[in-house]
Amino acid sequence: MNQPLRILYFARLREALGTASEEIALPDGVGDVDGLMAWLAARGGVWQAEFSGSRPIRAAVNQALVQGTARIQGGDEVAFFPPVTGG
Amino acid sequence: MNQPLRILYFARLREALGTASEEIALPDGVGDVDGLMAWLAARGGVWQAEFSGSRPIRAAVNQALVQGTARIQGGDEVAFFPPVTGG
Amino acid sequence: MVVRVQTEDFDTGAEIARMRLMNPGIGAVVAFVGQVRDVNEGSLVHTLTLEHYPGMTEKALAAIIDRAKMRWTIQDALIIHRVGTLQPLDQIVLVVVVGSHRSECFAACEFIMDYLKTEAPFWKKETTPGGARWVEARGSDEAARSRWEN
Amino acid sequence: MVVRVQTEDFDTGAEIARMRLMNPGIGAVVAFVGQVRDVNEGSLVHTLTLEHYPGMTEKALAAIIDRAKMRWTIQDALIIHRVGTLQPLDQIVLVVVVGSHRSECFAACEFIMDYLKTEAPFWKKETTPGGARWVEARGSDEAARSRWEN
Repeated sequence: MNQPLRILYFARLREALGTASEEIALPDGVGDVDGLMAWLAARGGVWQAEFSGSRPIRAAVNQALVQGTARIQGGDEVAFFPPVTGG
Repeated sequence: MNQPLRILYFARLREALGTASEEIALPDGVGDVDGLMAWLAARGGVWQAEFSGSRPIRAAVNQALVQGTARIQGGDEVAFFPPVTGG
Repeated sequence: MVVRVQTEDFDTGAEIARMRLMNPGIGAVVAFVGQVRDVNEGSLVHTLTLEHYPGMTEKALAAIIDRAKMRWTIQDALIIHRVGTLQPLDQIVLVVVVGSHRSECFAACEFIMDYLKTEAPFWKKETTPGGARWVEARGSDEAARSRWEN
Repeated sequence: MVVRVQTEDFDTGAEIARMRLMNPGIGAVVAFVGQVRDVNEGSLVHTLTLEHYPGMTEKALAAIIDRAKMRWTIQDALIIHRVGTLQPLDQIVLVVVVGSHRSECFAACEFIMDYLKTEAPFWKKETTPGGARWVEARGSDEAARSRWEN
């Protein structure tokens, strides 16, 4: 089961990262959303700025809002975005 | 100031009394809504049935909802009606 | 503020649009529409006839809006209420409240309806297969209004 | 239940009429319309662009209606939300709730808006004379939603 992880970025986060989506292999040792955020922050630069916890970020796994402790695995669609502002 | 009292009846009450409105001289000794209702009940028959207190009645003086203790005088417009059911 | 009591139908979409476009600084519009049900208390309804107290009814509706405006931060409000003989699925009443804060608009619109139901002089008579009957006031409407008296 | 996310405008009057006429046994319709303000946080607004998360947004809106239906006795609910670039006074969102009890319709409609504002993935970016800026989430929306968690 080496399916890739699909990661989506929205709104201000998408603009800051310059990326709307990417597909990666599930990194070794990453089992939940918090782990993936730490792994993304380790890329440094804007990734560090956005994912180090200083700015509020929401996460969804397979299109459902989740907490940082939510498990992730290959094949999942994980999305990161700022707090929502619809309506 | 011998202006007449104008009395209006609405809805079920109008139908029961067979009267939509009347003008009368302010009866001797009648100074408030409760007094007028007692005077109307004393007419007997349907008047007694409607104004003796067994059925709920609301009153307005000069187009404002009032309690039975509201004062009335010649020239006033007094209305009696069942609890309202609009909307 | 607009208060209208009329026999003619009204255009809900046009009234809502007019209220919001007249107030370009606000973001929230809450509307209530009441319609004639096809069945009431177990009986088919053929017609519903609404009677009112000309003069007092309009004053009562304006006073209810005034009270809502004193209590909540809203921009404007409208009430249109029909009288005369209606059919099932006809519109009876429209209340529209516009403002900057949706929670205040929701509260004011519900407040207006609760007071309209218990203080505005309208009376309903319906015809059913069993004949004509005056609609009785409901204790639940009185209870809804009394919630606001704190 | 109807949930639509679309770039086109919507006809509020027609949507309200369809919801009430499809439900002849109900008497109450509560609607919320959100519009683009001409001024937001002190700046003139030239345009407002709404982004969403296709797929998740629709699911989130449907889940919010499901939750409202479990909590209140309502007959049906509709949400239409626009995305793309809007102008001041454009309609953004429409929520319509129909039911037999107006207090339940008011509560359900407000509940849907409070959850939509805090859980449905939409994001607003506005252009003003000072440039483009992402609209920040407001604590008041979070507070409005948390009222329902009792």
